[in-house]
Amino acid sequence: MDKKEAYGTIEAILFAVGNSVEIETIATALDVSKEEVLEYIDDMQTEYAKKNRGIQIVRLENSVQLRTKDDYYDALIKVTNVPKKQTLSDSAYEVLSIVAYKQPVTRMDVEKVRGVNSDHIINRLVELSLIEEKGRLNAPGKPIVFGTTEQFLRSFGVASLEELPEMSNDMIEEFKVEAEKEVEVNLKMDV
Amino acid sequence: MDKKEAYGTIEAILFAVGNSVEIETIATALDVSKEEVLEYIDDMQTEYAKKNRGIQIVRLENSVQLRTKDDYYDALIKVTNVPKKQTLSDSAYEVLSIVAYKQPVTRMDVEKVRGVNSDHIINRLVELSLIEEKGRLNAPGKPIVFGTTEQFLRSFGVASLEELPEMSNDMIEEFKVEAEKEVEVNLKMDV
Amino acid sequence: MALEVKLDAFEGPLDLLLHLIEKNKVDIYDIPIAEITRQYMEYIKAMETEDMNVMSEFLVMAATLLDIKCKMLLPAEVNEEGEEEDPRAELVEKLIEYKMCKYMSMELKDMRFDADKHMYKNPTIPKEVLEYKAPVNYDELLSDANLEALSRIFEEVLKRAEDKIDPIRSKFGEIKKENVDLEKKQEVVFGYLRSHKHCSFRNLLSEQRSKMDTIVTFLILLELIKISAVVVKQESENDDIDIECVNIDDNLGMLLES
Repeated sequence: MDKKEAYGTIEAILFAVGNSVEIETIATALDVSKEEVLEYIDDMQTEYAKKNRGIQIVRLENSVQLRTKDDYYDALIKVTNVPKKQTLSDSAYEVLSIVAYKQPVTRMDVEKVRGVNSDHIINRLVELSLIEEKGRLNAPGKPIVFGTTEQFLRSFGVASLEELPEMSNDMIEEFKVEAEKEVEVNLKMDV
Repeated sequence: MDKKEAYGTIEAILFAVGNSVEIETIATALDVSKEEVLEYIDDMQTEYAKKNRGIQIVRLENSVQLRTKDDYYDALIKVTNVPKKQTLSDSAYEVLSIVAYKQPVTRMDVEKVRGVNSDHIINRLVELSLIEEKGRLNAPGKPIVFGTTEQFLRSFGVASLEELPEMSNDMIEEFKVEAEKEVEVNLKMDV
Repeated sequence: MALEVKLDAFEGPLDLLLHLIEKNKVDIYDIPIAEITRQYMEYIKAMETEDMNVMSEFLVMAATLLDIKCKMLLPAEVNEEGEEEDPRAELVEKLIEYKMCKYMSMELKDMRFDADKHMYKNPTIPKEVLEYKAPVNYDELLSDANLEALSRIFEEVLKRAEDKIDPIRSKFGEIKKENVDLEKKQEVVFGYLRSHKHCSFRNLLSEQRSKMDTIVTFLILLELIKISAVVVKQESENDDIDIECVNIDDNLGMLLES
């Protein structure tokens, strides 16, 4: 198979499937190595970046998927029914960030950080496919552990968990100072 | 809007909608005339015809739609039809052996021997061309009778059904003794 | 004070703690728990509702603070490495973690806004591809089978079939359950007639489920006609039957006894 045919095949597959497709699946279908597929996809991404293309390839962990470029969002909303945006409450964002950064986490872990029972929010996030069960912890009661989903990556526009924003050291230091001060203030004895 | 941007927008729209989109809708979204849209689509069709593209624009009356090029169907089949390792279950072997030894048999015959409804397995064996319909029994309801196929002979490497191993004499003897014992028990009960 | 404020800003006890602490950050160096309690009560009053969730959250927070205060009063605990444990360390740790979580959740929120501008496509797999059926690989399918195995399986199946027959019970005749309980049915029909006095046969039947039910109901009606408990009228063939009850109570007792 020559390169151009490979591009065409990958485009055909990604278009028809619509959902994300694993690199490995594509490699099997093309009968080439995974490295070659990744190389092709790199080439294609460069090609898609041109102005006359309306779509792009997005990487999601070990899969790839086609999606529209955000430049065309305004034109698109004139034509298609934009899927209703699921709004999340601030507490849902809190739970989501705990799951994203500390996964795999149990319900208990989330509760410990937030100080309140968060089962309801966790269930809601599972319903929205933003988090999912990732097995059980080998601990008393065999609690379920949760992690983020591919939908999470899509919704937040990152290719992998590594791309999630990191806390800078300065930030952490600042929080530490703040927290210590606050605790200090509270512990002055004068009940 | 320059031409290239128009191409990109049209591609994004057709991609996101998936189904056919009316030329007029596109014209409205792009704020250009229908004639211009048709011109753009002509240009795009030429571009899509190249080998490195996996999709094509098809014209349907007053609409256009993006489709997978049929050249790539084979690759797509490899992605969507992940071949599962096919093996026969133990119960399928049971049904197959009953059909082989007692053919022609009805669904009812198989069920009587096995004690459970085996329709599903029978259908699966027919699908796999290991057994087939051999006509109907001249009995109430005219039930279909099944027998083994040529494929069955080929797969088991025999030229004809006569080559099926006979039941061992020991086995037959054993059944006989058992049956006699049971009859005896029954006779005693009758007295 | 609006209820929404409570939902967003005062979500959990740590949140509440943070909020109250931040309010006092500027000039008050030492805050007694009593003062926090007072402020909290004010807050509750301002809300004009006693929300059990908020109140219990406060109790958790207050208990945590008291716990730490107690630990401060007692001689310092020593951990395995022989270091003095600072009772505040745990709370500091938790606060940092919570602050980070808050911060990250804000970051996520921003990211989502941008990511929402992409659109994806539903699968449109061509019919030809969907309908494709892989050819059967018989070598793989029957890899572990041969004729001897097949005949062995057949013998096992037969043997099992023999074993399944219970030599004694298999000779017993079948006892079938009677589907309609006549006495119960009578009572149901009588009950209906008593409460309706005048009714149509079809309405009476609408309460019956099976064919058997319908037949038994009809037989009961015939019996009632016989003992003159009801009078029936039918205008023409296939018409509804009009049932009128005549001194039904006296007669029914008789019928039930018989």
